[in-house]
Amino acid sequence: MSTSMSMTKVKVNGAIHEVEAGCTVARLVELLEVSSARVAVERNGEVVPRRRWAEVALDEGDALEVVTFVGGG
Amino acid sequence: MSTSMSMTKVKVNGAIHEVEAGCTVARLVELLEVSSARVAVERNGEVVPRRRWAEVALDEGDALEVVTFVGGG
Amino acid sequence: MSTSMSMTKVKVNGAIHEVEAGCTVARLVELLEVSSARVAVERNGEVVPRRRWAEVALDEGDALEVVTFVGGG
Amino acid sequence: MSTSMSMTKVKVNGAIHEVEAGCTVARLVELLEVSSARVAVERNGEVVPRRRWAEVALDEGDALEVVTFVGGG
Amino acid sequence: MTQSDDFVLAGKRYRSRLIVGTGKYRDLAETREALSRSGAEIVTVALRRVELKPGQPSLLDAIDPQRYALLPNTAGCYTAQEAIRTAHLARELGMTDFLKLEVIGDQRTLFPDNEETLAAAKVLVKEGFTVLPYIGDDPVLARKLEDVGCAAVMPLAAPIGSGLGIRNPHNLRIILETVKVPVIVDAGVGTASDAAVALELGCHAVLMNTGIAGARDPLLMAEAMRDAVIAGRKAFLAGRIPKKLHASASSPESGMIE
Amino acid sequence: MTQSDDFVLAGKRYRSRLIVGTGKYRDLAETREALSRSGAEIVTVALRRVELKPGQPSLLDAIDPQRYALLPNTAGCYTAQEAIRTAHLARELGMTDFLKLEVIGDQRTLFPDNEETLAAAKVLVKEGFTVLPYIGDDPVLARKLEDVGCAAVMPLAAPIGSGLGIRNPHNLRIILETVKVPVIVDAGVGTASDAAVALELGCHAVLMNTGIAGARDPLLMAEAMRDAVIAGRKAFLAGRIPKKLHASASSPESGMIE
Amino acid sequence: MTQSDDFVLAGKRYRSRLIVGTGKYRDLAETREALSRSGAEIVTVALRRVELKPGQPSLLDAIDPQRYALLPNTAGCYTAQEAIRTAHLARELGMTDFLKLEVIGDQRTLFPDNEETLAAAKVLVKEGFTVLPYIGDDPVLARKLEDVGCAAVMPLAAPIGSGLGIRNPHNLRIILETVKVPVIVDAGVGTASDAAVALELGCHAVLMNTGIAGARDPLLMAEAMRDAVIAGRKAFLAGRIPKKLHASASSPESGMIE
Amino acid sequence: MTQSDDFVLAGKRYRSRLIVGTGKYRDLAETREALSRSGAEIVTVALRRVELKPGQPSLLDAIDPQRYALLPNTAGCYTAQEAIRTAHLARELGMTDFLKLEVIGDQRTLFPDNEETLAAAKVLVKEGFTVLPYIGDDPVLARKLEDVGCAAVMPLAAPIGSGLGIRNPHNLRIILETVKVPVIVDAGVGTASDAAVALELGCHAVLMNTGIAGARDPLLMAEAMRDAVIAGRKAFLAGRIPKKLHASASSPESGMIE
Repeated sequence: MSTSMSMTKVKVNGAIHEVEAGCTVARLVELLEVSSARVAVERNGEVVPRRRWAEVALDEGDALEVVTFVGGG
Repeated sequence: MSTSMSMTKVKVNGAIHEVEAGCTVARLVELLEVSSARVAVERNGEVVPRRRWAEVALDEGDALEVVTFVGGG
Repeated sequence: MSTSMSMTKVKVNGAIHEVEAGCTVARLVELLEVSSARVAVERNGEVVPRRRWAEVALDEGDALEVVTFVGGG
Repeated sequence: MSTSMSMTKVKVNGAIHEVEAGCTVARLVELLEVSSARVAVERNGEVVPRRRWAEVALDEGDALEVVTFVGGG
Repeated sequence: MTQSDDFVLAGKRYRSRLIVGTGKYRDLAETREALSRSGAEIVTVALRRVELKPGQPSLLDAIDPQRYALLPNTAGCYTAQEAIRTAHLARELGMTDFLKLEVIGDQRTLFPDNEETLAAAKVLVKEGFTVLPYIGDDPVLARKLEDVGCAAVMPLAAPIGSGLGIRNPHNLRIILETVKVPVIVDAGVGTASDAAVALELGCHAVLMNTGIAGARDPLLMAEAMRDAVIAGRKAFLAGRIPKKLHASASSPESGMIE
Repeated sequence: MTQSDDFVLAGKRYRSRLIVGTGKYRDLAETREALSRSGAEIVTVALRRVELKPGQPSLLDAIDPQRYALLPNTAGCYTAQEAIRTAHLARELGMTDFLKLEVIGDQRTLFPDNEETLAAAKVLVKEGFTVLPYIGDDPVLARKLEDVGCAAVMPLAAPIGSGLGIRNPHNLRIILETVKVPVIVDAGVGTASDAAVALELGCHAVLMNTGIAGARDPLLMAEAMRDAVIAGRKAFLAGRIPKKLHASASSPESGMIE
Repeated sequence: MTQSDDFVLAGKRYRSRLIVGTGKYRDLAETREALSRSGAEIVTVALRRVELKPGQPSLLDAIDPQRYALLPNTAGCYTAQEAIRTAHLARELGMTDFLKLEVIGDQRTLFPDNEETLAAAKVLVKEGFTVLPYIGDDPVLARKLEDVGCAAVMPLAAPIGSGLGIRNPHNLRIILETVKVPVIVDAGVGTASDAAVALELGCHAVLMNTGIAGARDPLLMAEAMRDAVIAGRKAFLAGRIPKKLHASASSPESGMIE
Repeated sequence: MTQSDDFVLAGKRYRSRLIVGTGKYRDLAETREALSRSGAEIVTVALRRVELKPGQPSLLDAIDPQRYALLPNTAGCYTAQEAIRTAHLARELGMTDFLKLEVIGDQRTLFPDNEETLAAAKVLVKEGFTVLPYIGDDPVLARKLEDVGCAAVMPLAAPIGSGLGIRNPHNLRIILETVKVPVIVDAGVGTASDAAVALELGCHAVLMNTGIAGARDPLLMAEAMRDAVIAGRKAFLAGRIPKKLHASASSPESGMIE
């Protein structure tokens, strides 16, 4: 995720990331190199359903949570 | 509390009583022959403070609760 | 166990029985119609081992206990 | 309790003591400087009653226990 | 135990850590005597419709207001609203801001409705009441009630009148670690040792009614409870010995005769 | 509680049902004060070799013989024979026939050797001792000890000095149903409520030492135990309410405002 | 026990009455094996931020979705709002409406905030979740949660991870009498007998994590818990003998030799 | 749990740690089936006068000698002498040296006469019996019985047939620390969790009769007890988590969404 003129700053799991302008959720998940089948994504407090990942583009300042299941009781 | 033309019907502790028109709370307590120092009176869901008993007149259909302390845990 | 001149009185499990004189333990067990493999016999407070049943003759007044296993905890 | 020709060796509470020959229990208790009213004495496994202290003389090799009450539960 | 071991509740000091109810006694004479023997300084009362027959004896004849602080309860209320209404009448009647807030959630067990209790407590504290809420043994709720300004929390030891004693000392301990206001065990005490246990855990006081009034000899039980509360408090302050699986001799292990 | 609720032991009457030991205190002053605050009338003492140094303070300075009955023990004895020998010395020393018979069977737990205890009891009763045996909570043994003439039986609540409290109230109850002599709980009481429980079960008295002497503040704990024993006894006599799973209202269920 | 003794939850039938957590195991292999030995068919999982490092092992590799139903929890949430947000993500991720609703009220004890839990339950049930709330052992709250449509209630036996076992069986019994939905004991089970006790009381299932994962040998403990839950359930169905103070001979009392 | 976790008694190895009695069943068919479901390998039997009526069914028809080791008891004996006489007959009858030595001291509670039991044990061990004595939970007696050569000790958990469960786990623990022979809990188990607790304490086996035979559904209870004993043993071997007053999270405390 190199910086350039047409970059968008978003927060992913609390840390700032820069992605190219127009980056979708689907693309973000790909860039994060996480197992896409095993994460869910929330954008600004709302779940982004998996079927809409390809169409939802990120905006400057978006707060994203990318979560998965871990061991718990 | 005999019935007459100028009587007012009120409910006292769930039972209908007829009192003369213009009867005050103070007068009602007297008529009930309960120890006035040991009761509190609620009229239509609001406490009638003792100092106002003499000035509050009952209206037709008033619901009064006349309560006292009893043994309890 | 009919009574006759040559009878011997013994106590079996607390009740008086008459057996012919010379009756052995083996014969007694047979007369009692109990399963000989499943009883043990005590004579006057001493166990009579099964292998000696055929040779031990009862004496007048002998106290015999004929016991078996029953349900218990 | 200095040593001399006419001394008798006794064991008191597990330790050897030498007393003059003819020493009585009463004299021993005095020598031990313990409160005589607050001890009991056993000689060779038998209690020496207080009233006999003055008459019981110690023999060579006697085992004496001089005991008192202490705190206990 | 010095004089400073008073029980401080809403800024007032009390010598006794036993609060007693006034219900279920045979008559007023027994009530009066039981209160006296219990040593209590705070007594609970319920509020009910006056009986419309002249010459009824009054509970208040049995309770010397110089000797006892009245603690009206809202027993029998099932909603915050009913409890608040009852509280208003009690204040008018008792000339006291003291209130045992009790909002019942289940008729059979008389367990509190903790949600309604909290809602009522918020209102009543704002109205100036000294609110002592009867609650389940829930540390989180206890903290919320403290936060809204209750003067104490009163977790139940067991169902009202059940006599089961301290069912869950662990929760009481956690409540004691959680709040700074006094913790008063309310309901469930069956016998003297139950009361002592509550104080030994560190609870600040005990409230009971049936445990005394329902005993075969209520007057003697009132004394027993008084003594037990004192004993439990002293034991708490005295610092009990730790529990050990094995033994520790109380008589000296040396100096045995041989 | 009328004056007739004395504790009767071997034909003598006592007001107090608390018997205390004299071991493990910091010094004689503390011993004296703890005894006083406990209200005890019977105190146990151990018998040991006198220290052969002049000027030793004596336990007996701390115990007013007019006020306390001495109950010598045979602590530390592991056989009937040792216990009998100790008993003889104790009688000579204490001018008393009272004896707490204690024959230990295991050094680590200080559990009694019940067999040796019974053997010693037989001899000592014949010799005129008033024998109070420290035993396990064994109803059959208790009856045998009663049969041979012991003046009471003293089952342990828990190991000596363990502070574990009444480990097995069922066995104590069965012992109480089994013997007619007094049942004195001996050993294991850790705090005030434990003592109260013993009396509430119907036990006639409690004997303790470490529970008081080992507390952070022994003098205050002595008071706590005194009060707890009184409370437990009163609760026993007063007849506690039965235990119920569900609730029973203490305030009237009728007369609610509507 | 016939085939009809299935555990029915939200309309589905399960053979096992043991629900297990997946936290605190040494590694995924141990997790997988422990789940297998426990016999569980429902397993809880937590939802957390994914670690942004490639190649992380995933819990889901250890859990065969054909074999286990996932029960996501909202552990770590302190408000209704947080829990609802977590629930939404969990549903998206797990393709399941199952939810263990957990709203914590106190960080040190992990006791639930019952008020927030109820608020969250109302919303989530409306949104179509199958809500299984973790709660205190409060019968009134349990009924409210049933009333708003929760599929079960899950009272704690003792604090999460404490291993204290069933602290208050009385309250569990009252909850069982109060609600018709399944009662699942959640949290506090320390060893096999604790799990058995829960089922013997009539609880429908048990949920645990630390009791297994924290044992010295988690795999063996998983088996122990599986067996204990089965044993407890059978004992409940078999109808235990009543408790009696006295004895009842198991061998015949007649026919003795003389 | 490896194959080496056999229960070793008097040099023989058993897979099952549950020993069951054969009394109180409805009929022999029920006896046979209950034994089978319990998984027991050792079963107790009593010895009584044979009924002098031909065609009586025999208990031995219900017990396959290839599958079960017979453990004759001396139930109903009140003296060492009676027990020894019964033992002789049992040996003759059962072709076994196994003996559950039971000398009763009290008819109502069926508590053992520990003194007579010890006297009988001394004789019977010398005569070659494998003596398993039923005793009170007395560690000192247990050690004496081990010393005279008993193959195990069998302390009662509670009175025979009472179903009260493990009344005094402390004493069992101390017995376990005191002797090297197996400790078998005998009598008093009421339900599955009681059996599990015995094994979790470290006891080597459990003997029961009424707990199964007296249940509403004895066959199902036999299974419950089998499973509970296995569960308790595994939990003992697995090493349970320690008890803590406070909580310990089972889900991760980091990685929360924000």
